[in-house]
Amino acid sequence: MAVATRKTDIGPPNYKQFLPPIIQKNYGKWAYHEIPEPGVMVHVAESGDKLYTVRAGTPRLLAITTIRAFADLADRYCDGYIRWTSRHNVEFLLTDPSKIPALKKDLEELGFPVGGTGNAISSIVHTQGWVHCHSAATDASGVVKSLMDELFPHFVNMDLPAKLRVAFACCLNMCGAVHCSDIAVLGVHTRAPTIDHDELPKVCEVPTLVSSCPTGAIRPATVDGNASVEIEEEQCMYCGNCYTVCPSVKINNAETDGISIWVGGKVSNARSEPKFSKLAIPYLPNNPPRWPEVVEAVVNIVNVYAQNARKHERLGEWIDRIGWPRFFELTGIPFTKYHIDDFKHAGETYKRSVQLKH
Amino acid sequence: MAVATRKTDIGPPNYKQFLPPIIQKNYGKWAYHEIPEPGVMVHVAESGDKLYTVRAGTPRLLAITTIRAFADLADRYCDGYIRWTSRHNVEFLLTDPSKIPALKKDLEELGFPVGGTGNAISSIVHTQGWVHCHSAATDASGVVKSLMDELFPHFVNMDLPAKLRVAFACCLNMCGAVHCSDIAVLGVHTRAPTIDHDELPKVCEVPTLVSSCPTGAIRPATVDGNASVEIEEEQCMYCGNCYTVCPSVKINNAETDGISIWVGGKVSNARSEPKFSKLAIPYLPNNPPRWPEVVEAVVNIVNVYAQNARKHERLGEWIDRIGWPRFFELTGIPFTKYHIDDFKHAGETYKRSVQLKH
Amino acid sequence: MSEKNRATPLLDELEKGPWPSFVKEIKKESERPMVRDLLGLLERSYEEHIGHWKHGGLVGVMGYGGGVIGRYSDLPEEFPEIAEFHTYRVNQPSAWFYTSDALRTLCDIWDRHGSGLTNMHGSTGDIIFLGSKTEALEPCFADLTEAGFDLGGSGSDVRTPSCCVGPARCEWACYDTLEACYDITQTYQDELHRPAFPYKYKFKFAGCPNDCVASIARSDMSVIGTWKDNIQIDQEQVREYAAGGTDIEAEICEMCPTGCITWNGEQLVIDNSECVKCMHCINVMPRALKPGKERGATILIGAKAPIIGGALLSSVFVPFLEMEPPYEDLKELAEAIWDFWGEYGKNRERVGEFIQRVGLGNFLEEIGLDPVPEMVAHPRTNPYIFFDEELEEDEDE
Amino acid sequence: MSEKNRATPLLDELEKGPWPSFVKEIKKESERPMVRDLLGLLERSYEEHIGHWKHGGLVGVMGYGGGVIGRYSDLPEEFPEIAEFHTYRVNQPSAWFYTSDALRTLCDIWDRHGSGLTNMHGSTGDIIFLGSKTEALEPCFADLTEAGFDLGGSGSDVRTPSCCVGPARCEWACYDTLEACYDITQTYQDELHRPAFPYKYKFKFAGCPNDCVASIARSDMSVIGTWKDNIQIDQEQVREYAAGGTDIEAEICEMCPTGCITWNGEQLVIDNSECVKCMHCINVMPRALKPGKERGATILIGAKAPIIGGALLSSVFVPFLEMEPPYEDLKELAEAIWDFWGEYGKNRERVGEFIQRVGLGNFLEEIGLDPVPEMVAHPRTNPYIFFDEELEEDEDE
Ligand code: SRM
Ligand code: SRM
Ligand code: SRM
Ligand code: SRM
Ligand code: SF4
Ligand code: SF4
Ligand code: SF4
Ligand code: SF4
Ligand code: SF4
Ligand code: SF4
Ligand code: SF4
Ligand code: SF4
Repeated sequence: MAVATRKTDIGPPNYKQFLPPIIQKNYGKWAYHEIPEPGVMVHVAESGDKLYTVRAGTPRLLAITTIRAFADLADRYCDGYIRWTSRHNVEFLLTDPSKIPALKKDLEELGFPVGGTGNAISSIVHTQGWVHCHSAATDASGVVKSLMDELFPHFVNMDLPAKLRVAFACCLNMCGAVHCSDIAVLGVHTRAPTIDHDELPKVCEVPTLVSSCPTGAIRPATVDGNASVEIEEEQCMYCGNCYTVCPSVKINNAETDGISIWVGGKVSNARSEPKFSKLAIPYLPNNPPRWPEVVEAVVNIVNVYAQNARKHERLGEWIDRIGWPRFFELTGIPFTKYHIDDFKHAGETYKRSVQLKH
Repeated sequence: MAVATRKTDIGPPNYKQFLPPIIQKNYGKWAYHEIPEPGVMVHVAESGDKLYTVRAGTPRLLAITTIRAFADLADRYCDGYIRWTSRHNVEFLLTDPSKIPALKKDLEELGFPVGGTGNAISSIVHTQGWVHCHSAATDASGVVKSLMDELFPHFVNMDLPAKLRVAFACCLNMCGAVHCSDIAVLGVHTRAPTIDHDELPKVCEVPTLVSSCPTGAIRPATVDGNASVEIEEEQCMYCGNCYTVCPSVKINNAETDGISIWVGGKVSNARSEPKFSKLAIPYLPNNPPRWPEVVEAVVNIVNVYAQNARKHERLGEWIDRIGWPRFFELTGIPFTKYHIDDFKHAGETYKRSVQLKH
Repeated sequence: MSEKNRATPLLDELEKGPWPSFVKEIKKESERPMVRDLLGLLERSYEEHIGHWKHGGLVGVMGYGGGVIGRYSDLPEEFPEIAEFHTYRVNQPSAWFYTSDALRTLCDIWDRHGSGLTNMHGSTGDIIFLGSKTEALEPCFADLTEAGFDLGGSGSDVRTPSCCVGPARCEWACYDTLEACYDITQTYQDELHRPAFPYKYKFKFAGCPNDCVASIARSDMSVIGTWKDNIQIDQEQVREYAAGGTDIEAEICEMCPTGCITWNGEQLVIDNSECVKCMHCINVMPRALKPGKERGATILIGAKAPIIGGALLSSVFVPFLEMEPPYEDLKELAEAIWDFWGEYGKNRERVGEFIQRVGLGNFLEEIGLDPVPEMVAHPRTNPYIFFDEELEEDEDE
Repeated sequence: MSEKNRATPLLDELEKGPWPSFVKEIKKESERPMVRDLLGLLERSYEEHIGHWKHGGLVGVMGYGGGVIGRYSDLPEEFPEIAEFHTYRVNQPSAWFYTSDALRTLCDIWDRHGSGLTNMHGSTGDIIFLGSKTEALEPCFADLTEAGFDLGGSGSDVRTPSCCVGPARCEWACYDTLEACYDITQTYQDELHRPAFPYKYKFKFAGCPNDCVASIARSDMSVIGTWKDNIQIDQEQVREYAAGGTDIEAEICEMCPTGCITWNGEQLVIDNSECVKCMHCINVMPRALKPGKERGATILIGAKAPIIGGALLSSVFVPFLEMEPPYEDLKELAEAIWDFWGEYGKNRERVGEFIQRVGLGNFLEEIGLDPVPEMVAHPRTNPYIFFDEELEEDEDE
């Protein structure tokens, strides 16, 4: 095999070469779209041309075997044109609607469900978890799989009041848009790290470690004659930054790591302004392989929302209308002191009016 | 004259002895009220009894001569029963409506206008100013008098979209509810204090002085051999706390003290939740005896509001509806960097959506 | 100085115009040398654009720590009569009701001992006697208390409580504001007169959510009337408002913050489960609508002016409390707060700031109040939760 | 380890159920020893409830500072094949369009050099090649670049920009998101590959306020399409929606955030001067309504996840900017920001946090942008204004 010529700073390939001819022709000249059935969209151009999109869910973690199979399907149905969405669904771009049923069948046989459009639950944006990340308080793919198995009907149907975006992140870094999702599932460490004082002096630099802590909880200390550190537990909020710079400071904890649930965030500017997700459940245990407590909690929230919200009302908009007291009442989730903000701008979240429902 | 017997901790006299018989009878049993004309209210009891109130504006600073005159009027028209309101208007409590015209005439002859009810501008809640307070950046009574002379038609009529509460405070301590008023007029110091280094060591304690500064801008320093202090001007936000504990640190400044204007606050829970006032004009000069720039600015805001707001819409509610960009446009007030918050929770005030009118 | 007629051309400008003039008021008492000096000093401020007062040291009456504000002129030579010019804060009767006799008694006392100038009233609610020499403080106090009046608060104590006119004249009062204000004032005479707190603590009592004493903006403990059950509707009267020109759809239905009112031209229907007791509909149609019958108050804590951390509005502590004498629940709450804040509050730290520093969740735990969602506008958005050791057990219950 | 078939009973549970299984995906590549070790390690995590990875030291390709995330197992003896298990971030084409050929090229390269496992795509938008040994990094990079692909960002650099499908398939795109994303990516290749900033800097391009790339939540510079003129209405189509069952009053008029739409059963009237371009009405009736014709974008700055000061959404910097190649205004703004933040930003301080620290007003002054009221939700409420020396002059203009 010839040695490849190494180049730098060439950037990604120009997208234009990947656009199907119908898109090249109608670029920027689309008139409207419709969603004839779940997972299938038709975009109609001003020219009258029609582009059909078939969207399928994926676990995001894809084997090249699967990607090659997708490539084959693209060749078979869409002259090789394919794309992914911002929520890692795969989309096949067709011009001939008669091919849609066969494509759907092939996809479903391969194990990839068609859906995720309109007022559905689309794929869960998520992160690495135990598959690849060092700070993960839980696994990502396993929780997502467990959730989507139960939420599946909402992926292949469009029966919710509005779009419902679920996101997952395995630690407070929140890779993704967990902080602005209708329902966010977030791995949390709940205890200060433990320190391996024997190993630490050998593998870490104390000053770097001390300065890695955002709350100043880490102080140099001599332990058994070795230069090590100690952690002021009262000051630690379990962010794991210290573990990132020093593997001897262990944030991961099999007993106490777990999962929190957040609700009511959104990103779009439609109707209401973008919103952060707010804490619904501070802690649920890590219970692989199926995380039943987490799945049950999320399904419950989805169901209560689905039964109570008005058409077009996102989860956070529904809660804003009914008020948080009623959200807790309807879902049966207990309200605790953990729900009350005590961080920097905490005072801004207190209820400063008597507009209450009694 | 006999020497009075000194008592302590007796508290105020019991209010019951001051309630007119019609109130004692119908206490807690009022059915409804009406405002037949500006400054006159009738409260109808479930029993059918009618209590008439005539409200008159005062400058709040009252000579005992005036109070005695009010007492005489009370005797003449209301069996001696009289009260003040939470905005220092005086109220005469009548049972016989036929006496109202005469009372009004007497009041107006004494120089006290009847009004302040309903959708009016009531008296300006205000503070001490140069009449009595050491931290005042401007006078209180003079500014209020200058304003009310111009806003007068809105006191004696009820021609505004809603109540419009104007408040005044002479320094950042904001004695009153300036921070939650439709229009707030606030005296501001705009420079760090100057220090009388000769006098300071004689009259002040340096440690007390240093610890009085909320921003830590004051540090001990030796000046010309004397133990004094220096002020880090970049850290000072002109609160005047230091002057309160040490008269040698002079916050008052004839050249640079002035007045700022704030708008859109409210206290009631009606329709919208209570709101803080927001900065409209950061600085206007101190221009006694009539403060024409301040009067003009306030009258302009009142006029623009009166012309544009919907019925029942408080000033802040109107702005919330039209948006701040349009408020600045309609009033012609320039928007500057001073309007952008840079204090503790500043980030919470940035516009974090694309919901904009273009 | 103190000559009879120092010219005050700038102040004289402020005798003109339709609004009653404070300059005229001051001049009404200008037979007193003290008041002539005040006019002189004030004219000077108008000329120079600067105040001429200094903050006082400790002045007051024996046995009390509060009630008098010491004030000194910085031009004592020129204006000797007001070298000392303190104010008395005299505790007003509930809702500022007086008889002409009571007023005359007050005037007579102030005539004997001070400047003859007052503020009716100070922003906290007191009767302000404006301008007294140090030597006059004690005799004036003796006269006042003999006449049945006492001083209000100042310094780090309970401040003079105040209340709206409430049931005395208002059809919307959801509890007896005058009685509650009086009872609390009497119960806490010691706390009011002898500063022992980290900072001031203000009570204000408003009979309904209109909050006519601005309690939510200006008091550490805001007691605001409200109700639990349905708004009382007189449909006949609603129709009369409609007939009389009220645009019920635009003025009522569309302005209801929760949109829970409908009107079909005949009947006004309120979905009371959605109503947030804002008062708007009731305010617009007082003859037709009334608060419900199951009445009480919402207790909120922590309002203050901006110094130093920024202004605060009070926030909900008890969503609904019945307000019957002797107001035991309210007093228990106040005292629990004082205990904790008294011990851990910093000097000059208002309770609203203290709560933010220690965290509302922790604060509630310390004073023994259960967290409820009504206390927050929304739950936290940041993930910085400090978990207790016993977390898992908590969740298991 | 690395034996062919270590039992994975816990993971096997996750092969069941209707949703596609990541375990099945991993197993598809399990002829590779690396992947067998991954399965083993992951099963171990499932047994023990704990992860087994450590953060990497500096690994990467020559001349680049970003694009590779170093990762090491903490059980290297047991799972030697994944003792090193780095990820490549390969810069995706705009809007994730591919041809089957391009996909096969990528698969072939990853087949040769790594685990055969990918993420399509990472949360920032990259093609993620998941699991590579250190020795494979350089040859893989050579293959990738020869095939026309390059690495994306990591560390304190410009991160891989991404964009919504925009004009390629969406009728609402107010500017060309794909071209803007491509142009910016190409212009800033150096900034993308060689970390020189205080921290990461992300660009995201959304064609309209629906923001289908979550740019307002996840990018330091959010470019969100919008328009200035009137929403285009096809009344005929509105009537068809109404006939087809859309409740225009409830679903459109009442849900418009500014209430600026009226419908009389025949005509839909929008008061465009009040419209805040939220997209709702257009979203509900795509055949009837369209954004206006005078199109551009709002530029917002500063979104980020919560570490450390709490999450931020981007905030408005330029209310309306025309978005035509070569995007000079946008680049000028980005570069002015980088200059100031680059000089004064602290290590690991995102630009959104930096702005809050120095104050938005000061920040604007430094980068030479005039303050406009669109930048704030509301003006300040606190009185702590730091006045410049030249205040009076300012006010006089
Ligand atoms: C394909 C994709 C863009 C891309 O470049 O990949 C896309 C495509 C479309 N979006 Fe989106 N959106 C896509 C992610 C998003 C996101 C980002 C996200 O989810 O992380 C958002 C913001 C979500 C949020 O607010 O939290 C988003 C908020 C919207 C909205 C606003 C929904 C709302 O009412 O708040 C619309 C309008 C609508 O659907 O009515 C919309 C509408 C659309 C339309 C109808 C636009 C069009 O005319 O083509 C497209 C089909 C929507 C559908 O799936 O029903 N799209 N859309 C993304 C598909 C993700 C997926 O696979 O599920
Ligand atoms: C007398 C007084 C209470 C007292 O104990 O002294 C009082 C008395 C009444 N208030 Fe008030 N309010 C009084 C201060 C206030 C305040 C406090 C303040 O201004 O500092 C507020 C809060 C203002 C704010 O939100 O910033 C206040 C907010 C209201 C409201 C709500 C207005 C709104 O729409 O936001 C109403 C309802 C209404 O008028 O429709 C109201 C209604 C009333 C009614 C109609 C109640 C009644 O049925 O008797 C009384 C006559 C109102 C009028 O003047 O038109 N009262 N009212 C106070 C008179 C002040 C004055 O002399 O002008
Ligand atoms: C007299 C009065 C203003 C008036 O003209 O009505 C007043 C006057 C002073 N206030 Fe006040 N405050 C007065 C009501 C208020 C109010 C309104 C209220 O109580 O409803 C507030 C806002 C609410 C609050 O408590 O936050 C208020 C917030 C302040 C503050 C800021 C406190 C804070 O926590 O932010 C200070 C500064 C301080 O305490 O050092 C202050 C300090 C002062 C001092 C004692 C100045 C000082 O530092 O020595 C003033 C004495 C002036 C003088 O020459 O007599 N005054 N002060 C009011 C008391 C009269 C009365 O007893 O009825
Ligand atoms: C791979 C990816 C998650 C994924 O599975 O998709 C990821 C993975 C990591 N992120 Fe992230 N982030 C990824 C997108 C994001 C996003 C979303 C985005 O870019 O749209 C965010 C939130 C937006 C933002 O930038 O704030 C994000 C916020 C963070 C943060 C918090 C930054 C902050 O300012 O709050 C960290 C912590 C840090 O930088 O040290 C972080 C750090 C990390 C590190 C490098 C952990 C570390 O400290 O070493 C993770 C490496 C995991 C691994 O094993 O490979 N990651 N990270 C995403 C990048 C893939 C790609 O290039 O396409
Ligand atoms: S969220 Fe945390 S644990 Fe998960 S991939 Fe990002 S940095 Fe790693
Ligand atoms: S987990 Fe975070 S807060 Fe705790 S010690 Fe480590 S760096 Fe500090
Ligand atoms: S506002 Fe300031 S200057 Fe005015 S009375 Fe209060 S403390 Fe004194
Ligand atoms: S005015 Fe306030 S901030 Fe300035 S030095 Fe004095 S105490 Fe400090
Ligand atoms: S607060 Fe309510 S009860 Fe009290 S006077 Fe005002 S309207 Fe009446
Ligand atoms: S009180 Fe307010 S919330 Fe309740 S029905 Fe009336 S207007 Fe609506
Ligand atoms: S952001 Fe707007 S333009 Fe882009 S895909 Fe979504 S709806 Fe279309
Ligand atoms: S885009 Fe939004 S704000 Fe504008 S008219 Fe439509 S719904 Fe109303």
